[in-house]
Amino acid sequence: MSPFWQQYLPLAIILSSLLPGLIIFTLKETQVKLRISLNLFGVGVKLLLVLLMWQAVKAGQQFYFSLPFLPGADLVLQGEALSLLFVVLSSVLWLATTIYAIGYLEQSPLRSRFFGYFSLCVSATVGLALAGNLVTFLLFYELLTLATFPLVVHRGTPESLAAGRRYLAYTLSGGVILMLGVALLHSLVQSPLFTPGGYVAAAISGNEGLLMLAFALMITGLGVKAALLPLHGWLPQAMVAPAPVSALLHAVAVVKAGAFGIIRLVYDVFGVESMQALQLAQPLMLLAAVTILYGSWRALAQQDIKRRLAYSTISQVSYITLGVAMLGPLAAVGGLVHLVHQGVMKITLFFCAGNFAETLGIHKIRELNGAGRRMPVTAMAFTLGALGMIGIPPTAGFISKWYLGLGVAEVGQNWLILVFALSGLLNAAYFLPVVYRMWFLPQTVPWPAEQRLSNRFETHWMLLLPATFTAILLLLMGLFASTELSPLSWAQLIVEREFRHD
Amino acid sequence: MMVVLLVLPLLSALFMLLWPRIAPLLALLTASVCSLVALQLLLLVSQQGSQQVLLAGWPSGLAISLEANSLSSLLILLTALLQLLVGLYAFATHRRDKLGAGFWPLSGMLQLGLTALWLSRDLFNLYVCLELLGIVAVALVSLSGDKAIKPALNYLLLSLFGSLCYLLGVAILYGAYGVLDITVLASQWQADLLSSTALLLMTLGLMLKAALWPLHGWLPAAHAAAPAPVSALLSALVVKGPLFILCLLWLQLAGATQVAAVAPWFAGCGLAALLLGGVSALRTPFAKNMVAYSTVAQLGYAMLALGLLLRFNQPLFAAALWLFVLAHALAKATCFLAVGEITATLGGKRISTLKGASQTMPLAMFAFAVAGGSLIGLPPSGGFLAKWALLQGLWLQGGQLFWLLVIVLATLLSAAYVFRAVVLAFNRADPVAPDFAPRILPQWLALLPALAVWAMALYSEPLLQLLKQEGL
Amino acid sequence: MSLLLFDTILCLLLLALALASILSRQLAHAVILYIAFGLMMALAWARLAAPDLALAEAAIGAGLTGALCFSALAHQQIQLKPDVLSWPQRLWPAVFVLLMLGGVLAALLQLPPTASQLIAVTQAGLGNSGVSHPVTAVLLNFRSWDTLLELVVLLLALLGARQVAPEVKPATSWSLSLSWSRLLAPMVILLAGYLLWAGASQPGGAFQAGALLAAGAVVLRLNQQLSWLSWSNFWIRLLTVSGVLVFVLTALTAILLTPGNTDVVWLRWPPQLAAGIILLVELFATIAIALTLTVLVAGEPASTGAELGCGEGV
Amino acid sequence: MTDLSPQLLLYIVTAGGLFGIGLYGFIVGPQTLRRILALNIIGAGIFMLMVVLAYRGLADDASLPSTDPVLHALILTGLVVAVSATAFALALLARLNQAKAAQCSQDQLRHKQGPGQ
Repeated sequence: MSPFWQQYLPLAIILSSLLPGLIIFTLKETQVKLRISLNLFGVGVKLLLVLLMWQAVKAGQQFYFSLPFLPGADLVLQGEALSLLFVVLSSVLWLATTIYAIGYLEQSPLRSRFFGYFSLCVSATVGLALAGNLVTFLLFYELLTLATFPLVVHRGTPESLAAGRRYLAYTLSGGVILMLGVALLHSLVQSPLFTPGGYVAAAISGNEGLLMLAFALMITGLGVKAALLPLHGWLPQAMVAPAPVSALLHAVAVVKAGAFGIIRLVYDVFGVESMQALQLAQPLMLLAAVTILYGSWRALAQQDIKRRLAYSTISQVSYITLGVAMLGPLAAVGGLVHLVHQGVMKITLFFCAGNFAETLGIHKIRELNGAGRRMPVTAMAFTLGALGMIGIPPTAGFISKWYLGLGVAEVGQNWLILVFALSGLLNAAYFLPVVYRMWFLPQTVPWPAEQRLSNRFETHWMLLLPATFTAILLLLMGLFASTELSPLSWAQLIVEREFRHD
Repeated sequence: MMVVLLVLPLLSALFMLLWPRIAPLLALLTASVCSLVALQLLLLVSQQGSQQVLLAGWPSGLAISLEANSLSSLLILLTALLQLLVGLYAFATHRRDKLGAGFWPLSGMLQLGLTALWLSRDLFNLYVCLELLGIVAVALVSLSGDKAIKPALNYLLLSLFGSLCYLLGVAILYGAYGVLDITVLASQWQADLLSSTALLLMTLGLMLKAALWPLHGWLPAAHAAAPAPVSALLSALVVKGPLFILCLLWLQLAGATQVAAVAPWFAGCGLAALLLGGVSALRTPFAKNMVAYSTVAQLGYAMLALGLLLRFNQPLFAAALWLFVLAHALAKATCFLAVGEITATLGGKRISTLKGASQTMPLAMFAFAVAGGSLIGLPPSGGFLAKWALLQGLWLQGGQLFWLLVIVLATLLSAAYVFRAVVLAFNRADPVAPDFAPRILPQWLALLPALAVWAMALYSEPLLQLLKQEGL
Repeated sequence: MSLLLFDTILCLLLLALALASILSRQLAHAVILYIAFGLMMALAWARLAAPDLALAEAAIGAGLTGALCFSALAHQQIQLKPDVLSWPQRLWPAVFVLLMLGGVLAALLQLPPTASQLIAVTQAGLGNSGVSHPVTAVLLNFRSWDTLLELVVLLLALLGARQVAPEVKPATSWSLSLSWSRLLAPMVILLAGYLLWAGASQPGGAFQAGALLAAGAVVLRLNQQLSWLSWSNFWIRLLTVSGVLVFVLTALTAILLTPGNTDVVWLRWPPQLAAGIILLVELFATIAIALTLTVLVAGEPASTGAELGCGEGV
Repeated sequence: MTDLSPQLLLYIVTAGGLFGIGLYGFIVGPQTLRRILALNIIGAGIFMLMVVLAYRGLADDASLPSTDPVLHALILTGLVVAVSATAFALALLARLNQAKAAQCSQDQLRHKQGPGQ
């Protein structure tokens, strides 16, 4: 592999969705075929490029692309193990979501705009994953906000506009605070490349207060997207967006951007030693634990399917934060792998919720009675996702929770076991009744708004296929966790590299 | 090269007066040639350092001195490019918008006035430039006809008053030192009552002309009443002229004690402009007024940066100051052209006219949003670069938490007014129907400066270096 | 001592006229008082060894501005009732003005009594400037860039004013003034020519000459003469811009004649040609100023039959 | 306190006073024409200050060749600029009055027609 290729591969991965997206903006509504082919072409190219990079990174290579930007902080794209974890996740899920969105939005207006921003959104996510330093990360973090906003307000109804306003208010405030933090850190130590083990250690003495302030500012900024406790308010409201958007927001793009940022911050900016030296881990852990319980508790009370899933997201994303904040290798594996697992599981659940809403008009949980018989495949996928969320073997969710549990034992924070147990119970309490209703309760009232979307399947095949695909994926990730191709082994590879310097 | 940049717009404006028919052609040609020459000048200056000329070869003090440093040449280039762009836009829309034939020679004179101002280093010559700019700006505003007469008259009177205050200051300084050349004056400067009074009078006049808070009252009405291309030129360039002189005075002339006394006031005015201008932009019901109030607010950043620069003498603040000026010029040109295009097509001047504009006029709305991103300061736009320099400076000065908080608030306010319009544009319920088919070319033209301001990331490093060392 | 007394009275008169102009109830009174103020000002300047400026002030400051204000009064169709301002409306500005005035006066008292060193430099340069009158040398050689820009400002004022000019009904001419003005015109032109010529060595020059010419033209114009004097006439346009145009073209030609970097030799008159150049530039400046001022004061020749104003809305 | 001769002092204070009077008139107004006059008075005050400054030294020092020609030139330039600006302002004012008059007569017309309908 030539150095030229190595240099431009990260850029190419971003452009593979950005360019089709920009072209799509210019297309007319009627150019359906061209738009779909462009979309799928972009996805295909991106997957291919990501595969190439994955191969190379596994073999120990690094990718590096830079443009001059600010003094002391170039615009850097870097392909290494951790970024690739997120890139693979978003590319694969982008494939699923694109297909789903094509089916979901068939016949609805303004699709060019939708798919244009959809591609921009994925480009920003991938850019965020590949960002090689904090300034680049900040750039893509803000771009992600801008690209997702039109998707949130896509329906253009008063509720969606209100949700959009709220979303912006939260994320832009978060962005500004993150910018403040990044600027502060930059003024102390510049913004070098993300390095395993962090780069602030040399500057600690004498700057403890400022470093802690920078950390707090950045966590606050990232916490908005990661929906950490007092900053989660936008997320349940953003549910008014179309189902593929919710799926993308929750599973991949936005909340994961926050979680991924926290991972970067803890491991590659501050590093385990500095985190310990500055005693930053404990508050973060506490915050994550409270968010986990709070999200689960609130989910329990929701009657709307998507809102229940939204609160579940708030809870589940904080598992990642918690795993990271524990600062132990095993917990880190748990947190990292949960980034992938939660993404796949949550997207499955949202696809299914979208299917129920589109096909039968179901929005409330009590309307789900007997849905399992009408839509067995969707219900099956939903069940798998729910079981995964609770953490029942052999789903993917079990793997992440298992490692998180091991991590607790390893770092000796035993009170966290209680948190996990309680949260697991709550998870079961808000997911199992849904599953029970679908399969075991008879249908009592007619479906609110049934549509016949397909003669052969229970719903449109483009809606069914992505849900099935991700459901199978989450099962496979659980079953074959020990193989070389699994996210678990990749997470272990990352953690090994992160903690190697110890 | 300076001669070409000065004479060409003037000559072409004269020919436009004689042969009005070829005016648009001549204007575009002139702007293109000037852009090229300005680029050449910038390259020359960045290679050989600043170029100084004592006009007509008379000894220093007697002659008017011109200086093309990197900042001046950058501003000249910006002026020429924006003239070209706005000229193209005006050419594309002048029939529809009934922009009179008067626009072309006036825009040529505007270019002359601005170029002369960026180059001049002579207090009285700057006064003549200021008057030229003021009158040409008012004449341009009054192109709008009856609705613009009142704001134009108000603008003219205040602008004249501002110039007279400046002139009194010049007279006092000449009375005290007997020179007008800024460089010579700087070498003889004494910080006493006389020079302080002169400086304050000049500052008062210039703040009035630059619409710096609290003397900004005339701006929203005048800029909103002008035709779209004129508003773009006024907001992007004309208000920066007096600001430039203000910086020249305080950075080159004023003594240390004077600077120390005035710095907090500048910063405070900047703060007030940012917050109150932002709030006004958020509350006004009219689209162009919102953009105009945003100019008031954004000039607050420049004031704030100037105040901090005077206070801390940190080169990053100089960079921030001029980056704000450059980024705002580009972004505001887009804002006015885009909003002008939308309101002209959708027929209305309230912000509610923008309802559903993301469907009816997606390109113009996109342009507005992109420019808005720079006004907010989102990366990697020019506005972000400026804010970044400001933040870096503040952190390096030991974390000025109060000012940091102000910047956060100002950012959120600007986000609020930009997205107030953008959210409305995404309203799909009952979009405002266009009066006639939207035209593509003007919308693309409106988008161009916004793209340029977002591309500033790509040349930020040389730009920062250039502006940091210059700082005037 | 008697001189000081004269000065004191003059100054008090100036202040009183200015104050009266500001405070008078009727606008027409204010304008008349302002004109009187301008004339007194001219007197004061003559007293301060500035006769050329006094001439200019009388012609431009008092005469032209006054004429302009009167014509504005004539156009003021609505009779504004004399505005009565309440006490606070008068008091607070007065307090503010007094404070500011105090500051400015305190500073002005610090002014040094010695003149600028530039006088000596000017004298030294005079030999190469092409003219013997130092003010003309400053205007058209040492600081000719200012003068060029100033001509542009004048042109711009004309453009702006033309652009917004409302159409007005022509004032009916007065037969006596008509016959007078015919007599006046050649004299005015002669006098203006002299002033222009004198500018090189004595007080006088383009501005005074131009203003005088304009005054003559305005008188003729108010009596329906000179109808060819209109912006739509190409030659009038050409002559009006000629002040700037000839200036620039001459300067460009001078660049060609002088070796060296264009920026450095810009506006540099070759010493042997300077006198001719300055006279040329001044001549056209005079014509342009005269035309500009005429059109500014008298407006376009009225197109007959245009019924405007109140009747329009019916 | 000051080194200026009584004569100069007198004229300088007068110039300052004119500036103040003009300033007051400009702020208080209320008619636009009055504010334009006030601006001209301010301008006259400033030019007078410049004339006095140019005259400095001449009164008691016969060795000086003349008054300061640079200041005189500046004043001439300033005068022309001032009269240009005034002319433009007055033109704007005339247009404003005309528009007002048209508006006013329309309103009156509507008022008259109103009860008849």
